[in-house]
Amino acid sequence: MLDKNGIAKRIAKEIKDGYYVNLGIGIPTLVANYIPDNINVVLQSENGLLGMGPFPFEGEEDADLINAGKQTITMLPGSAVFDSAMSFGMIRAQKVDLTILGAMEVSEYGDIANWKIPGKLVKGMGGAMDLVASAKNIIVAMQQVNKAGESKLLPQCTLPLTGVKCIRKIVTEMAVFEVDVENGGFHLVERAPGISVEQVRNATAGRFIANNDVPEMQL
Amino acid sequence: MLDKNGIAKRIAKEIKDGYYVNLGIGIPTLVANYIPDNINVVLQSENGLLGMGPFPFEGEEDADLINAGKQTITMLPGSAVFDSAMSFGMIRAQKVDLTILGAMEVSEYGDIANWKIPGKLVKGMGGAMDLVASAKNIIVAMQQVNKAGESKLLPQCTLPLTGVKCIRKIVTEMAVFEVDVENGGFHLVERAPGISVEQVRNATAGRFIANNDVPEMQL
Amino acid sequence: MINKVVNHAEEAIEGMTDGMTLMLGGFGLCGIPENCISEIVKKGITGLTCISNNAGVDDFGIGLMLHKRQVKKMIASYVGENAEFERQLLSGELEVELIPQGTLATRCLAAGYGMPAIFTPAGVGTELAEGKEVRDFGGKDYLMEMAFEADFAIVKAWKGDTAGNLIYRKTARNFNPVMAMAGKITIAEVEELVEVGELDPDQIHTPGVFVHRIFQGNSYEKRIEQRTVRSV
Amino acid sequence: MINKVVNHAEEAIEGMTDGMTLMLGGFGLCGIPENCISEIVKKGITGLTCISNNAGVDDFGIGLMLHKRQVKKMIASYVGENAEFERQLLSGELEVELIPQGTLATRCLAAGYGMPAIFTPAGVGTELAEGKEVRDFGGKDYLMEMAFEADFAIVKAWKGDTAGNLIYRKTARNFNPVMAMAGKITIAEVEELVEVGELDPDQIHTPGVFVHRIFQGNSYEKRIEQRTVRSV
Repeated sequence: MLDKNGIAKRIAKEIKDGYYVNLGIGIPTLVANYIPDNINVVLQSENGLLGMGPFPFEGEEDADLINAGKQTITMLPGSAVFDSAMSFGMIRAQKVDLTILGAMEVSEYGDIANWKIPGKLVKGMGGAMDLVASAKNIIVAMQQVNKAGESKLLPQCTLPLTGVKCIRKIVTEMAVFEVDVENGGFHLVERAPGISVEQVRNATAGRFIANNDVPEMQL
Repeated sequence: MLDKNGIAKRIAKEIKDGYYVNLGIGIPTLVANYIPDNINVVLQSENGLLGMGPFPFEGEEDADLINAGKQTITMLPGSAVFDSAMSFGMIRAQKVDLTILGAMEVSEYGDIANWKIPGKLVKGMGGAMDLVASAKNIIVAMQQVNKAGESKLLPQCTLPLTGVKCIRKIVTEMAVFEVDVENGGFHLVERAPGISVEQVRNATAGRFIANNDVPEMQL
Repeated sequence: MINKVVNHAEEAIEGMTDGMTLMLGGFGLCGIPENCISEIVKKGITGLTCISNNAGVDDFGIGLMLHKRQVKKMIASYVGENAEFERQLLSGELEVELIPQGTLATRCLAAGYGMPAIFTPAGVGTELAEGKEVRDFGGKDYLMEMAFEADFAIVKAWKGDTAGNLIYRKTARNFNPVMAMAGKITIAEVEELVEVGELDPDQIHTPGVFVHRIFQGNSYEKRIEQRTVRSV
Repeated sequence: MINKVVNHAEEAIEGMTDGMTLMLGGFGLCGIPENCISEIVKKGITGLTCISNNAGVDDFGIGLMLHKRQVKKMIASYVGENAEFERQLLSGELEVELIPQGTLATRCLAAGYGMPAIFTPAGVGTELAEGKEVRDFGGKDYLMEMAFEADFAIVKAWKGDTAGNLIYRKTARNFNPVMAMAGKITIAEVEELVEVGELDPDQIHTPGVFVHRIFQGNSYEKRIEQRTVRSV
């Protein structure tokens, strides 16, 4: 069973040299800590920055320099600042190679719900609807089950949708899945260390697909 | 009868303090020479400049600084450079207060033709179609008759149109007209010095409207 | 050049009346027009529709206007971090329209560029698509979204000149340039107001033609919402 | 940062083949990618569709490609000043599509911003509207125009860094930024190529994410089409 950092570490392996990457809030933010030193990756922050660097040292915070999570950040050499229209322009035009974000639910057809719970106060979708509708390559980072112990990988989402047929890969504390958005199904491609196929199956409510021999993930 | 400079001089009187103005090629370019010193006007060049200044002095030409007529120009203090999308964005959004351009024909409903003569080589409309379709305030500067002596103020245009129902004012060597784009008609509002209403009427093929007492223009 | 300078926020918001629609630049508390917000609060203008990516926090930004119940409707992409906002929303005092961040930005851009509508894939297949035209281009569905209209757009820039040309600093740029283009009247407050000729024409983010009134603000707090640092 | 540097124009146009669609930046002869044009002429790639505001002059710019009959179709807003162009057009060797300058720019912007189509009033009621969807928004008619697609976009900037960030100089900016965003592969040739960190992040006109290949060009002629001066 992976912890949050384990999930982030596994996702980091999906990042290739030369990628522009957008990291959502939560576990996705942690992914930045595990990007290998030997590849060049540029982080996009949808409030208008390419080339996001680490948090500043104490005393070097700049109120004019924040990320999409409103945290103080730094810029790396070669950064570029732009306005919100251009930021989402490049997202819609698929100039960002990989988007990593969290989810409340994902359906076996790749639908995602991560912005609204009926009856609870809704804070808004921020840039999530633009990102999921636009990106060609999205990885969802999330827990396999919710706090009530119910699977978040469902035949269909019960919560209001953020986007449809857009999620093709999911990494949880138990497994890595590829989503078959055409025929519907969570295809188990890797197990977390010590986790059996049966355990994953039991924690997956939607259509579950697994070959005989599912490898354990390498971290 | 006005010469080209006279037409430009008369048009310059339409320019008010605080106007952003786009000047087309030909007579409209001459208008810049007659803008009074006591008003502040900014010239827009649709290739991407606000704050166009006069031609440079010999030896100070800059190949990177031209106007929409591809002439070398200068920039005044307070200028701003932008790309072609923003340039036509501000034109479409009617941020430019006044557009002055030439025409081959204008109809009594304010249609304009100024880009194409069938059978002759067509060079293109450049920015003219965007300007006439977008601007709220357009003045056409042109000769009352063509080289064959035929009126260019017509019941309807014979040449392919550049835009429809968009011209509300015309200044020629003989007169100033307001165009009634709803009911159709060239309303004579000023005569050039020494020109009679009858002379203007004879040089106007479209519906001609004149009050009893049409003043002579003040230059 | 045309001079756009007004003396202060009070003069800048002249003509702003109850029930108007305002655009306010900024992302979170970064790059928000602090001086104009203070003045609107002081003037007590009410019944406002505010288009802004966020709604401030309880005691800063648009939160100050919410606190005085000046906002009738909020159009934003994300409105967390604001207890008074929640209270008004739940009590029905406040109307809220949540729209995707990119849609928000692009609807501003559309207004500034004289385009009546745009197409975006954001929201297709969700409740956001209800009542909207969905259209297939090249096998992918898009929603048609309309350009915004705003009586006033209020933006914050770093530097500006008397002709209204603006330069923003770092990620305080965000929504400011697109909103600056979209107001019937656009107000810019700047940290430093300079004479024409002092800004490089190649480096202007917002050309002065879009700006109607400009003034040098004062006492900028520039509050940080999430102060995050790394260890040495 | 991701390094986008290639050694020269020859390497930059690798993969460009007969029949492709190219966007070429510039307005008249101002801000045109001289080095890439020379290389395309040298390579003799043919059957090209060129999207560019103008078609150069007889012996410069796209005129050089026309002279070698490499252009099958020209999409432009204005094509005067070119005798060879006229000859090929009249003889039927060359296909020409003339479109309004603002439509040209905005169709590039649409491609770069992932918007499949835009609405513009330009051309309403003219022969340009034939076969196009006309739509009323708020009592005014607009044409729906589609985003461009281009295999290569080739732009010229003043300065660029190894990450592909670009800064343009004066009105040599023109169509370059919008085309830079619109190519499946975007090539930037620059007068001065610098290391990352040398350009101010606030002053980048085209962020490097849009640029796939960049090189420092040489021997820029920067020809002036209409040399106009005032008397002392």
